[in-house]
Amino acid sequence: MPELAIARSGLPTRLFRSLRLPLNDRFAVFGLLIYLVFVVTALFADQIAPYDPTEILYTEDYDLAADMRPGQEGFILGTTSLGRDVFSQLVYGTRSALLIGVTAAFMVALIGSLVGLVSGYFGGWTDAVLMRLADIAFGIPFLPFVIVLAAFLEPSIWNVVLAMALVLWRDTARVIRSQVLTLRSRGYVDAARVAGSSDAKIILRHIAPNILPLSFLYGSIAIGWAILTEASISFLGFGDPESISWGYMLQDAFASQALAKQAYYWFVPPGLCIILVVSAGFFITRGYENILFPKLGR
Amino acid sequence: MAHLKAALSRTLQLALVLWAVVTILFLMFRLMPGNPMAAYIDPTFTAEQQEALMAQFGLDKPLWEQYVIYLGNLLQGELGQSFRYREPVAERILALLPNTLILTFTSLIIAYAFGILAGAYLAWRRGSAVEKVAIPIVLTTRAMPEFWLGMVLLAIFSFWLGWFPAGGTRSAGSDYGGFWGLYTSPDFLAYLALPALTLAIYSQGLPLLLMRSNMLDVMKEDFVTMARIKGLSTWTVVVRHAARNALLPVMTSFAIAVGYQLQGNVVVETVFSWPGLGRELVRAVSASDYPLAQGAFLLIAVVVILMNLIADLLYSLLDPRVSHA
Amino acid sequence: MAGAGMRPIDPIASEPLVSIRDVQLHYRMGGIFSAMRGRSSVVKAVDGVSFEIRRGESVGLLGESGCGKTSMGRLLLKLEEATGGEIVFAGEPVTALKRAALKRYRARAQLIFQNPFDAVNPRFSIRAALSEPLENAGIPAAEREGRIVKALELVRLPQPQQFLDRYPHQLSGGQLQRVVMARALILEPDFVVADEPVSMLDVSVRAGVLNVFRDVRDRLGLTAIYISHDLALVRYVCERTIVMYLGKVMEDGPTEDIVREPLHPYTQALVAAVPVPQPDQSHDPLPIGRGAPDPRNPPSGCVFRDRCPYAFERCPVEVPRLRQVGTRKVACHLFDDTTGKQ
Amino acid sequence: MTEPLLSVRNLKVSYAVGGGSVDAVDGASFDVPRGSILGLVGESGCGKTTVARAITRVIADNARITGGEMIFEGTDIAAIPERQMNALRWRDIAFIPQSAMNSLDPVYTVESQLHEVLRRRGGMDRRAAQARAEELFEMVGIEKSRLRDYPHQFSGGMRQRVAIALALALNPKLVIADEPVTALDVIVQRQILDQLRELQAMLGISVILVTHDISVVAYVCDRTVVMYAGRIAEEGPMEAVLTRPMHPYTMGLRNAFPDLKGAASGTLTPIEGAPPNLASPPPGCRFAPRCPFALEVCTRAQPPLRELASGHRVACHRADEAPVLRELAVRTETWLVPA
Repeated sequence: MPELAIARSGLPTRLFRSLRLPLNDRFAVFGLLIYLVFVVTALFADQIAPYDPTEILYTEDYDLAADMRPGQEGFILGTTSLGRDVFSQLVYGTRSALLIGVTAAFMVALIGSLVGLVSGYFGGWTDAVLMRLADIAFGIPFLPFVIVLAAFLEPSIWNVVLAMALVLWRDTARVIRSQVLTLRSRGYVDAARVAGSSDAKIILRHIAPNILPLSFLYGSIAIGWAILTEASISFLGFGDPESISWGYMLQDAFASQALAKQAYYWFVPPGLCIILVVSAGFFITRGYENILFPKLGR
Repeated sequence: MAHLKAALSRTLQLALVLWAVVTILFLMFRLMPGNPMAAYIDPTFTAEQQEALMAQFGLDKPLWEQYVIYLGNLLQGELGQSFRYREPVAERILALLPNTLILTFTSLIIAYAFGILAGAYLAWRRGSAVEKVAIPIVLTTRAMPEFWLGMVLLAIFSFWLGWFPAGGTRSAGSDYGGFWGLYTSPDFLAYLALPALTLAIYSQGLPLLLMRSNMLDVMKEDFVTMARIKGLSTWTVVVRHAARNALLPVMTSFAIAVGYQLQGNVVVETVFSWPGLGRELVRAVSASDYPLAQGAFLLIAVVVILMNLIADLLYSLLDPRVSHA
Repeated sequence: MAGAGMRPIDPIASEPLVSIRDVQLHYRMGGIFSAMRGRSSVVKAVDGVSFEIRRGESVGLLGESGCGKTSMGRLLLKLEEATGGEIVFAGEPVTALKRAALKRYRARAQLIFQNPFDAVNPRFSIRAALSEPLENAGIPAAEREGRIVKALELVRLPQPQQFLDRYPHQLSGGQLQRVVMARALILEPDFVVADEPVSMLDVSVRAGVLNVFRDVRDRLGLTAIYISHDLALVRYVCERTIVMYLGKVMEDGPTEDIVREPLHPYTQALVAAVPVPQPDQSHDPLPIGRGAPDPRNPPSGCVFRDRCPYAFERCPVEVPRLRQVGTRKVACHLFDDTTGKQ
Repeated sequence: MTEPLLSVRNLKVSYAVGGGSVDAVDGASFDVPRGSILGLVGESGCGKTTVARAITRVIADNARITGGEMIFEGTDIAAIPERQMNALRWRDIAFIPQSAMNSLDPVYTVESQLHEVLRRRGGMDRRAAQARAEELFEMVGIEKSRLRDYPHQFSGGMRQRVAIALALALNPKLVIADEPVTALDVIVQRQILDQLRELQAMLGISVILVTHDISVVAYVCDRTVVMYAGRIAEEGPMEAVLTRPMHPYTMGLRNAFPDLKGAASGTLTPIEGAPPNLASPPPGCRFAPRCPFALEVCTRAQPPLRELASGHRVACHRADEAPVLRELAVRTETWLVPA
């Protein structure tokens, strides 16, 4: 019998593998590709966008370049009523969308996973207190909360992120907790205790690796939520005036009578971008679910 | 008896949650940087006039005293005076509540009726071409910002085709005479159509996906296999056994969806100038009208919490494993 | 004291290694909040169990599902905290063990799990799974591989080297259960609790695992508790049997005596009900009434009385105490001195 | 001997797994005589449950009956259209599942589930159905006041009785019981087996009892079929198969099984190795890799099922030497190293 020598791979590789990306699901791969495109766009926004998104542009005749139709005067997607380049705004919007989406999702997944882990593993009073906190978070109307917080604190994307993290951890925490409860009742966790392993070791070695994909799953759902929320907040006028986001573009379009003017190019592109990013997240999520909960799939 | 106790304990728990939310709300509105009245204090006011105004709204007292007064007032249903309208907050928001509830329930009932049927159908036709096309579409509708969907529908059906009015709840000068007269008039329904459709399109995904995945789970249960071995008709197997069991969590999700929808209404009401709670909240926050914003927020929170409770109770009522423990 | 004195045992060895005194494990159903309002729905998984195990003894813990046998095993390993009573191991109260002392105890007392596929983390190679106890016991990395191979040889896994880098799903149930056994034995414990170690395995491989268990126990002089619902298996492994029902001990004595002449009405029913793989069997009616044990709502007095064909006035009023009857102990009013024997 | 109620001939069932397919049942042939209990015994994965389900033709989504005949009262029910088969289900062939907990619909009362079968499949009206439901409960020994209870309100043993009542509702000719007592404690197990035997004798029906436990077979069955790795190893009268086994696998199984009535010092002997992976079964006899008596021919050719005594059939190349092999098989040394 030949020796089975499996090389021990490095930590990053193992971490990547433990995320168990759903690479055999066509939709999930499609989602990952969309993400890739948007990430590249965000990284190279300076190179891709022809103009500064906030710059007020003029035509060669020194007229204000407002209300340009797509293609007119070389503006790919036209200009806004203030004379800003729609395409450039769209490109830079990718940046704030991803920034908000990823940071908010990271915080939500992190807080939720930690709370769920501690709550589920230690149980008792810790669990009771943490779960009552989750109940309270469930009692807070999410969007109004974010609006109020964003309006009272300085309107910045970070306050939007903070407001989301303060509320949205609840869903992740509940799911992770119940997963931890299941894991905790697994024989190998008892086996580790009987083998003399400490709580910390058990959590790190036996429990955390098993909930990591679930955290990632909830993270990827939260990306979508965060982007949608930011869009809503900006649309209502509580967004960060400093940064150009897709929500801001939609607000600008709405306020500039885009509907009456039939200026589809003002609100269709940013809307489609939001849908693409968010649904890409959903597709990845679904791929994950098929791996984590194979019973749902065929 | 045990159920009554369980229901009572759940109610108690949620009362605790309500108190916590009320307190968070208080702190949020009182601990904000700056003078809450800043927007309403005319720079020409003298110091005395400013203080008198502060006293009028009870803002001159120490924080804890304000808290006690606030709680006391809440218990009496007293939500204070709106800065902007100079009228009781409670009256104003209660007048807006029916508009919001009508929009919410109309859209959700449509969404659930469609979602449950379509979800059950897709589960039954699992693996078919219909399913392969439908699921990504449903996921996409969940990925749309509601207000954007509203804008698109407005652009098409109102501005382009001119089939529906662009915003508000009634045509100028129309009078319907009484509550029911208003809510059943064709004019009102025309105004309701687009916002309700927007919310329904956005909301149908949840019951649809939930119903579908529950059905897929239930159809793998032994009792469904047994129903087939019993030689029961496909209709009986799918509807009486699979769908009936899959429906349980979907029904309870309805109550929770009402809570979510109320939050989502904030943007859609703004797009369609629908005079409801959400739009009022946005306007109050923009105008720094704290008592009004606080009242609207509180009312939404109460409905959300109440709906969470109803979801719980509904579940224990509908599931014999709980109701006949 | 006939039974206990039958075997010639030297005084040091006859001192009990494990003493269980009036141990209880009561679960409160419902959350903390319902308990705060005085709503008590208590399940008595283990309710006042007492017995002693001498060094080198093998005791079978026998009973139906819900009788508390598995909870008893978990209490012994401190996987569960007793809500009352005391467990003493080698003179030290297990119930009070903390940190370092608990770690030392974990090296001396071990558990063999019921479901091998659940007991080994599917993400761990066999090497990693067996390293865990060694790591915790502070065995230097260089020595571990040797110990692992030795332990696998002990449980008769042929060519142990070939298994080290495999994962649980690549092993058969029988092989994996041997790995689980090896993990329990790797630190050379004194005391092993085996919780239905073959109930998940197919009949044809069961015998192999049982034989290894018997063999290793004898070779290492282990003290063992074998938990099972199957009297035939207990008989194969243990010289003494403790019969439990709804959290209580019903009968405790030499296995052969129990098999040949069960005293407690419950044990009688149990022995009569065990099917045997022989064609010519009596189809006599079972000496038991209808009714099913409900751990949440046990009858008053003797917990078995609702199914007992011999129950009389005393049974609902008084909980029978475990008393010595010949070679064994029985908890039944039929054997009260005042009533006389049957 | 009269014509059997059911004759299964060369039944094949395969599962689609991954890209390929696995033959879970590979040519099973056996008879179910009228008015008797047939024990279908084997270890996990041997195909016994698949055979049982194949007879109802309600099988897993990824499974397919790929060959063979099932002659039920002169009709090949493997070949009839689904509509005709569906008419037969429950009226002629009923089923008792392993776990009655999961096989009763949790949201309906037991009464409503009895009514469903009696009215929708039996064509009874409300009143007749109610009378029959009460009669059935009496038959299985449950008070009729419990008809209005939900499944979760019954104990495990009671639920199994409900499952029996359901199976008998339409007076079927054949009842297939798939591990009906596996999840139960010994005492309840014995009670249910007694009940099953009693009702079977009273109604004169045929029962196929699927089990992994030869002591259950010994307790209630008249005939037995031993399966191994998707094939029939041995088939015959229960007494003959258990006391004079002709297949080495059956012999090994006997050795590995503890016997409470046997000698105290008996030794159990395992069969070394594990059943083959059915995705790539060994050529020839599937038991050969674990068989201490295997010859060269066993690894090459599949042994046919041969009738060696009246009604006793074996699939083993060395079946003629069975008496000698039996002598050897009781010795532990024989099984230590597989040939």
